[in-house]
Amino acid sequence: MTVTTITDAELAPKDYASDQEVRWCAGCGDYAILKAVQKALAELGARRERTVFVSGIGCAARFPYYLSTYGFHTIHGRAPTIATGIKLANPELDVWVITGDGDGLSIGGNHMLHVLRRNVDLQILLFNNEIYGLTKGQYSPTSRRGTRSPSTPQGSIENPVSPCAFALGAGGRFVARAVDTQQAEMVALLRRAHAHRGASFVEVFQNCVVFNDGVFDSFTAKDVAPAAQLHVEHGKPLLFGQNKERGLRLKPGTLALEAVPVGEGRAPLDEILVHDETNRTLAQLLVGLEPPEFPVALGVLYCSPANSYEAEVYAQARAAGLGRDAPDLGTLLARDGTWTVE
Amino acid sequence: MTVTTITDAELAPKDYASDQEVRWCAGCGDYAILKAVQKALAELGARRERTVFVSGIGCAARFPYYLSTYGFHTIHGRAPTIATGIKLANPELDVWVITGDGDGLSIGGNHMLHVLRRNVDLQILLFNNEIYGLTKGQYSPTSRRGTRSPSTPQGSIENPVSPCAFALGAGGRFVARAVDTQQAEMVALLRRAHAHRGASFVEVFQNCVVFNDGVFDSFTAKDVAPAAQLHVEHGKPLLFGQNKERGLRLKPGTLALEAVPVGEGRAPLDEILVHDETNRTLAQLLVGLEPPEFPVALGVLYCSPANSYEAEVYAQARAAGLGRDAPDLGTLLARDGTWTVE
Amino acid sequence: MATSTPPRTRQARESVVIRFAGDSGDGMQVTGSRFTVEAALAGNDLTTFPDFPAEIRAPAGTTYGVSAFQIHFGGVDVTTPGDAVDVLVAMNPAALKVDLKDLRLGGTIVVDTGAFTERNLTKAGFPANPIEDGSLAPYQVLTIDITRLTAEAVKALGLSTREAHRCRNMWALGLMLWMYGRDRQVTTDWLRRKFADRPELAQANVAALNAGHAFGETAEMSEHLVGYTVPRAPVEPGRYRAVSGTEAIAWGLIAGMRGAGIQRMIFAGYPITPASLLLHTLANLKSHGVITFQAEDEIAAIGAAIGAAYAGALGVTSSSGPGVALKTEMLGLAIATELPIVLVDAQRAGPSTGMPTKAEQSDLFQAVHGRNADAPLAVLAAATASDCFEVAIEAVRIATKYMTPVILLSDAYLAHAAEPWRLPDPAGLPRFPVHFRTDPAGFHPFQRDPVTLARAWAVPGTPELEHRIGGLEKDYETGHISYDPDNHARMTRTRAAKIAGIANDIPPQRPALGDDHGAVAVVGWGSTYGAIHQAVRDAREDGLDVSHLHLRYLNPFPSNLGDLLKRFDRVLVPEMNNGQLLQLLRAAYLVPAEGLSKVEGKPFKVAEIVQAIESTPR
Amino acid sequence: MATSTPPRTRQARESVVIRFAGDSGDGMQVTGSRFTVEAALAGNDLTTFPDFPAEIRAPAGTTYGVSAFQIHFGGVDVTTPGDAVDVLVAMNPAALKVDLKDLRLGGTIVVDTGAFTERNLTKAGFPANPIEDGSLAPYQVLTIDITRLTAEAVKALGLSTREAHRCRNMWALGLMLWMYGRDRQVTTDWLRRKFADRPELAQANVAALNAGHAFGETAEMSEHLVGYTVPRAPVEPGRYRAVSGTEAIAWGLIAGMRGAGIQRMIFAGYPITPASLLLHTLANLKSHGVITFQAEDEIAAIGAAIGAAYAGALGVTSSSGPGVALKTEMLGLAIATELPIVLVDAQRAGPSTGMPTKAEQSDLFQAVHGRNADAPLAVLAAATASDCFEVAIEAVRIATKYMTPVILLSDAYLAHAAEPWRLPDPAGLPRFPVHFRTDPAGFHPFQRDPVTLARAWAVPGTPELEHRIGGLEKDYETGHISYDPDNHARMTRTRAAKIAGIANDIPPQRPALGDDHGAVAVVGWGSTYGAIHQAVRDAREDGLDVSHLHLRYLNPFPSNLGDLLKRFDRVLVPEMNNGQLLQLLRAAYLVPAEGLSKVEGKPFKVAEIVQAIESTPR
Ligand SMILES: Cc1ncc(C[n+]2csc(CCOP(=O)(O)OP(=O)(O)O)c2C)c(N)n1
Ligand SMILES: Cc1ncc(C[n+]2csc(CCOP(=O)(O)OP(=O)(O)O)c2C)c(N)n1
Ligand code: SF4
Ligand code: SF4
Ligand SMILES: [Mg+2]
Ligand SMILES: [Mg+2]
Repeated sequence: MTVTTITDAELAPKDYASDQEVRWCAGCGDYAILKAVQKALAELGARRERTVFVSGIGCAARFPYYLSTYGFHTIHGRAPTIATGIKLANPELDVWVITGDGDGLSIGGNHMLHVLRRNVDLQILLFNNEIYGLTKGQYSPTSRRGTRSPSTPQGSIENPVSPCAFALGAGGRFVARAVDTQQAEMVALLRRAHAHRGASFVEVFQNCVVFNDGVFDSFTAKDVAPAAQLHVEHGKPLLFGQNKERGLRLKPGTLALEAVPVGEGRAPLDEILVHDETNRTLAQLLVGLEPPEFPVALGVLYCSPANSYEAEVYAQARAAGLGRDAPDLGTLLARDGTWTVE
Repeated sequence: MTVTTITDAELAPKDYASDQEVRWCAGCGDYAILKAVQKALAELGARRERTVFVSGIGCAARFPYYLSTYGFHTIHGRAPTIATGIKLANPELDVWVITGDGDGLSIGGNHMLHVLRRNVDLQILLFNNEIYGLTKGQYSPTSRRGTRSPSTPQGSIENPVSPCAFALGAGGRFVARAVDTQQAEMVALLRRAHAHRGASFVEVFQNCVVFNDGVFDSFTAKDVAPAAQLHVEHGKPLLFGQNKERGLRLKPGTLALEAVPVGEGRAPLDEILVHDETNRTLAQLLVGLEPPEFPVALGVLYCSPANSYEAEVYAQARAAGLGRDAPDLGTLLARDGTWTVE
Repeated sequence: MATSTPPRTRQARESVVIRFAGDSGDGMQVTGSRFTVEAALAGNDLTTFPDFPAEIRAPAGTTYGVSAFQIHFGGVDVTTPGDAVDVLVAMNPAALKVDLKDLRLGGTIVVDTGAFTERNLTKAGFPANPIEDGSLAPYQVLTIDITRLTAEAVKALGLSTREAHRCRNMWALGLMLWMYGRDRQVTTDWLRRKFADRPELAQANVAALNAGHAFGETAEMSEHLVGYTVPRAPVEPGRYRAVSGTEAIAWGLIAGMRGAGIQRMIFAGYPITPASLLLHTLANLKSHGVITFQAEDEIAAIGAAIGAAYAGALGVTSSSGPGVALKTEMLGLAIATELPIVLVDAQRAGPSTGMPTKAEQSDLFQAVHGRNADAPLAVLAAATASDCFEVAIEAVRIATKYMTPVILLSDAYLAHAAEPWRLPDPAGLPRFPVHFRTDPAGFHPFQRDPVTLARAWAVPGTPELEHRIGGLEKDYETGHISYDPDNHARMTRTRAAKIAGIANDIPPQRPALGDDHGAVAVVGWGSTYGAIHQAVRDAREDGLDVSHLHLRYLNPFPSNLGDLLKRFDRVLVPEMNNGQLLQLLRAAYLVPAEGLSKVEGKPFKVAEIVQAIESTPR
Repeated sequence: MATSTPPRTRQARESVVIRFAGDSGDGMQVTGSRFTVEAALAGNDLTTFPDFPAEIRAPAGTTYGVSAFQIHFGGVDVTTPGDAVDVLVAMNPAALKVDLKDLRLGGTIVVDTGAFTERNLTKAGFPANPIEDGSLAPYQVLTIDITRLTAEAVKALGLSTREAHRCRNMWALGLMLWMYGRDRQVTTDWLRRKFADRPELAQANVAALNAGHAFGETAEMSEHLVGYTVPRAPVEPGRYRAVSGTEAIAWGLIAGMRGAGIQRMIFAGYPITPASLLLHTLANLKSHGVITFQAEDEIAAIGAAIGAAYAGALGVTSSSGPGVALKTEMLGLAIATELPIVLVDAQRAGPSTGMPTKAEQSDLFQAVHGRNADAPLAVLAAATASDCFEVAIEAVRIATKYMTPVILLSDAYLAHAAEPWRLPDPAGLPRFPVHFRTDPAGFHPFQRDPVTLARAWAVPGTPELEHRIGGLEKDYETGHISYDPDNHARMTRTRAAKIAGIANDIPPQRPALGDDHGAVAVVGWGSTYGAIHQAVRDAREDGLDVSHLHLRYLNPFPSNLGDLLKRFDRVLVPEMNNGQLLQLLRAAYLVPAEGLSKVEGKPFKVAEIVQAIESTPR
């Protein structure tokens, strides 16, 4: 077998596009995410032949078809399981999982729990549009109470699950959030997710123009965005607002946050919490913040690296002899005692 | 149909025992839990005909056979789904779910997430023995790293999931913990779980004498118990130790707890955190405490009631006409327009 | 073209097939549905066939974004949406590209020339404009700038260009209503109701409708623009409505619940194409005793249905291929615990995700055989949209009478296809009241009715019947867990005998058409009914000795089926799969049946079946 | 009893069936396994059948806590664990209660009278002591106070009463080894190794073993205590070992991986009885290139296997009934994406949870038909423990050569049963190297080998072969998503043809015994091999014209099978299910085969099959 080594170093974002026509609805947030991912791949110098995108089923899950890397469009909710198998077979591959709020948290919630807990080295992007797009608009487990949909004509009465709260509860070690249209932020975030060894969980707020248009307007609309978005950065105070004029501090004597004006005659800067992305409790507080009282926290909310699952699997297997000259089959068959009939 | 109303008011714990021989291994922690549940039922004056125990598969899941109530031993991991169907069909029934760490958090993790999120009015008891008992001792998702088992002869390399952390991340509104052998505490806890409208999640540390004997000794063994167990009570300071001589406080300037000696010349009592079972962040901190640095938190860690799922379902359905004289079938068939051929 | 003609006389047609085709955004489904209603009101028999694109909202102008609606209506018994299209209304080049192949030679094409722009032609992949390059010569082409004419018709109302553009479909509808002499009143009223909030839109749509109609009435266009008459069909007198298979199943389940005297239906589903429609339909019927539950997945959905059945409600779940596959383990539990649930399988093309919007009949093996261990249950299939109603009632009857899960097979075609339906008299619907066990004397949960072999339905809440059930084998005599070898054999045989015994409680198989013996039996099941029926009718008219047998009961088969089949020289089994009923019939009766398999994700054409009937046996 | 007898001469026996039965805690499995080794070393052919209680550790002394181990050994070709037991060693009353029914009339019972206490008798449900009340009159009863004799034998070693008690099984083993003139040396060595950390336990066990042996040698007990000789079996010369089906599958998979030239096996499983054993076995074989993964459920397990296959490893998963049911949807994905995985199904009694520890062959329908849509795959079954090795290799060969999932059917009996196995020469094992695609020229993922119709295996990491696959239907010519009707038909037929074509690549069916034509063909599959074989042998010895056909290939069938079956007047199909192969054969070949079904969760007896062969056709 002759393998030509191809250097992808010079690839541009467009080189990560496949030859397939993109078939989301015009205006769908998925387009912006696709662009951001292509840009991130280019910036990472990702080698196409070593990169695999694995998805479940849904509008989001069409993603792999539009990339020039390897891609596997699997079945509903199960992408993490297949991605795990890929990493176990070949830990050298760079594997991304693309999922939706239904795919990843309704039918696929259990696999999400376990892939996070095991810390398989994957980048998991969950496109949260708070709706089932592909099946034409039923509410999803992240839909807000009151969501009217074909299956909830009188409005949903369920408590939505918070993807990031769930990921933290599941033991996720990299939990982050982005908005579909904020390309620069998303690219930076994807690079961090990629750098993280282990499972990186990224929730992307994605607008479904057809079935849930504007559902994130309360914090993504241009006019409210500065006041309604908190872009966290490790080691920096948790400030937000047009001029970073507001901040978060611990409500004295409690374990709850409050949003306060910062500056002269207001809360002093040193009362404002400094983001510590290794603090799980802080992350738990941040993921719970919601407008109008609070801004929505975006960026890397939690990051606390540890060995990846497959690294540990292989370390243990190697210790047990894997990779050394495999023992002769005859030896295997003969162990535990044989006898000879003449 | 003539229904004789039976008053169960006078039933004793033994009246909740079925005629079936109990078939756990001698010394299994499940026996103690069974006793505690029977006692709790008696104290609650539970009516046998209105009480249903639903379980999945596992040693734990044999539970329903040993009670004189209605019981449904379903399939592995799916008890919450069947329990949900029962409550939807008849919200009047008092439904308990019995599950194990494998049943409830390995194969059944997704249903656990959703039943908690929806807040179906169930008492969910998860017997955590950190092992698969019924299938003869494989490690489970709650097994500690290093656990040697038939499927991990060199020791498990997975990060265990914390049942209570998971339940909180899933949006559970009643999260509590008990030890199999502490009958009085467990009975009290079960009564609280029962009183809670919505899904109550109770993790019971249960000793599997055959496959994982003594795995909880670090905090349940007689000699260490007082120092290694923190029995929380709403409104009371978080004290532990033989003479309540130690307590938990917030490490100044951080979002982390520390265990400190309390009293004269030590931390003053008013620095010790007071348990507030409605504070999710506190609960998240408590569930993460582990010996030897910390005691294990037991009791009602979190309780924040809201409407149960089925209550909302029926309220909405009634608003839409359910329960009023059902419209005539002819009207239904004729809606949206008909025509007549003479 | 512009010569003046005398008031034209209409030509007569027995039946006509029209296909409305355009972009997903062009409103073709509404257009087709409105035409359907007007044709039905005029007394025609009819069948419709909507064909959606797989994408949610594909880019405008692309071939894969084409949405079509076909209606076959006439003065005769209409059983299929029609093999070939008589009139193709193509609202853009992509629609012409995709749908032309189904137009019969000499058929009529109505094109909106306003949509045949350079850009749209390119998107559709036409190297040259087909209207101009002579490639449409085999057809009668009516080139009309519907875009412009619509814009003119609504100009006065001050709509945006986009809003005005969206009235094109009503213009086209108006023209077609004129062409077949159908009324516009009901549609006009409907538009007024629909756009009650935006009267200017209502007015614009009505104006476009009227303009299209007037165009037909007055245009001096060409000899191709001809009006037709289509007579009333000889249908039974009565009150009618249009019904899709999905609606009919929803109502049939409710009628079944009432027939069984059960108070509540718990319908638990997880969205999946094309099964979701049933969830949507039932979600609006709470006042009829229905609680719908959108579960986290298909396993949870059937779990909830089983839990509901255990608690004494009618437990129903529904899905399609991959989702039904996920329910496999739970079906085993329902079989072991002998609880009555109904699973509606709206079949689609596979394997795996396959072609989700396309119809197939390929879940039969899965329904009959697809479980671990010996795990029999009852399987029924609906033949037509209106048959769905009766079959749903029957599914509830069998489930509750025999304490068994029942799989009701429908498909992507039936789910959407609509036809006129004579409303049944509610008072005449079947009654089969269930008897919940209440008597504690000698009770155990696996006590059986000596005739049906059904176990007792003892519901939590009933005093003194407290008991435990589960998936472990149970003792025949006590209902307790049992590992006894003989008991397991007995229980296995009893479960099989219970299902087999249903054969004594269903009507013997009768031909749907033709004699109960002869040269050829064409044996079908499910939505192929119409095509087979018409094919057998045609063949019989050609003098062939052929009968149509259509199976509603696929497990167990009717008790006389083997004998019946043996009375034919040849048994032909057309199926939209690779030969599944074929195998079951061969296994059951050792008849050398031949298959006719079509796996293209779309219904049989009548001609395909006629040809197979006429061809010599292979 | 206590009269002095001369040195007794041994009687000769062709073959013997011993069952060791006692409480779960009594070490019966170890006892039986040690006897097995000694018998094998003495040159006997043999088959064993362990029978565990369903409970993990049932209360001591209960009937449901009885654990048994049966061994059939002899100087002849031994194919089954034996219809009837010759010697029952009953370590307590419960064991006697449960196992007596399988003892042949006149058979020998060895009871430990020390365990026949009031308490134990009550627990076992004996109203009176059966040793004393005459109810054992039809048998030869050896009443020995093994408890006391063991205690005496180990007294010197200072063990606790409990520890001493636990040596009883070695005492019983010693006696049985004496009875059949078998050696103790290997067992003595084994005990020394096993208890290396606790030499006093090693010594005690050896002392008990020797004491039991000496008791036989010297006891002047009764005429029932007789020694026997059992000759060597006429087995092929070679190097042998004992092997269980589980071990053989594990090694066969590894041999298959090597035969295919694949570096790595990813075995993903989720514990379930009796499939877990394979996970346990492979977890210890990392040095042979195996990575085991205990997934969160069965769906995740097969998902990981599919992912592994996609990435170029050998993907294997295993489960039993309910777990296999859960894999249904994923199997469809593997079929649609045409990826090579092996699914080992260790069948158990169902439906649903059923009787988890008991064997059944009832997942055949599920394996062949149990998926949504037309979704063919290859199905193989192993006949004996040693056959498991070859079938596992063959499963890997077919999976990788045809790019298809393969289901390998085993069962709860095969998983545990052990038999002697002549070690194959590793150099002579099949080689069938896979060719991973590397050439980008003209590549697309659904390009097929013109002969096998297998698509190319193109693995991530290979430059310039980047491509996308998935569960949606793909274009035959390009591999892109396609909703084209004709393409779907073509792909459906191609998938079917690919699997059907395997029939040309497997050996034609040959009789396992008897001629290829005649009066009766007994057609079996799976673990019924031994019983059918012996039954056919017996019937042939009785002069009947009967042959044994045993199918390894259940989908597709060997290409000559239909012709072969038609050369017999009668086709009898014994199965441990309600007649599943029977239906498949009838459907495929229209042969009026008859079923012989046994669904008791335990293997056929030879006599049951002989009787069916001899009975007139129904
Ligand atoms: C087993 C199975 N169940 C259901 C479906 C139908 N289905 C396809 S996508 C989807 C939900 C999609 O929602 P989400 O994951 O949020 O993705 P989105 O379309 O919103 O991007 C469902 C229910 C399926 N394909 N397979
Ligand atoms: C679908 C399915 N998969 C696997 C099994 C096998 N199984 C039975 S119980 C069990 C795990 C039990 O562990 P846990 O829930 O912790 O209960 P425990 O026995 O420890 O009480 C497993 C894997 C099964 N019965 N069904
Ligand atoms: S339905 Fe929504 S999520 Fe799907 S492609 Fe359209 S806009 Fe995007
Ligand atoms: S195996 Fe463990 S959990 Fe199961 S019954 Fe025995 S001691 Fe209890
Ligand atoms: Mg979504
Ligand atoms: Mg456990």
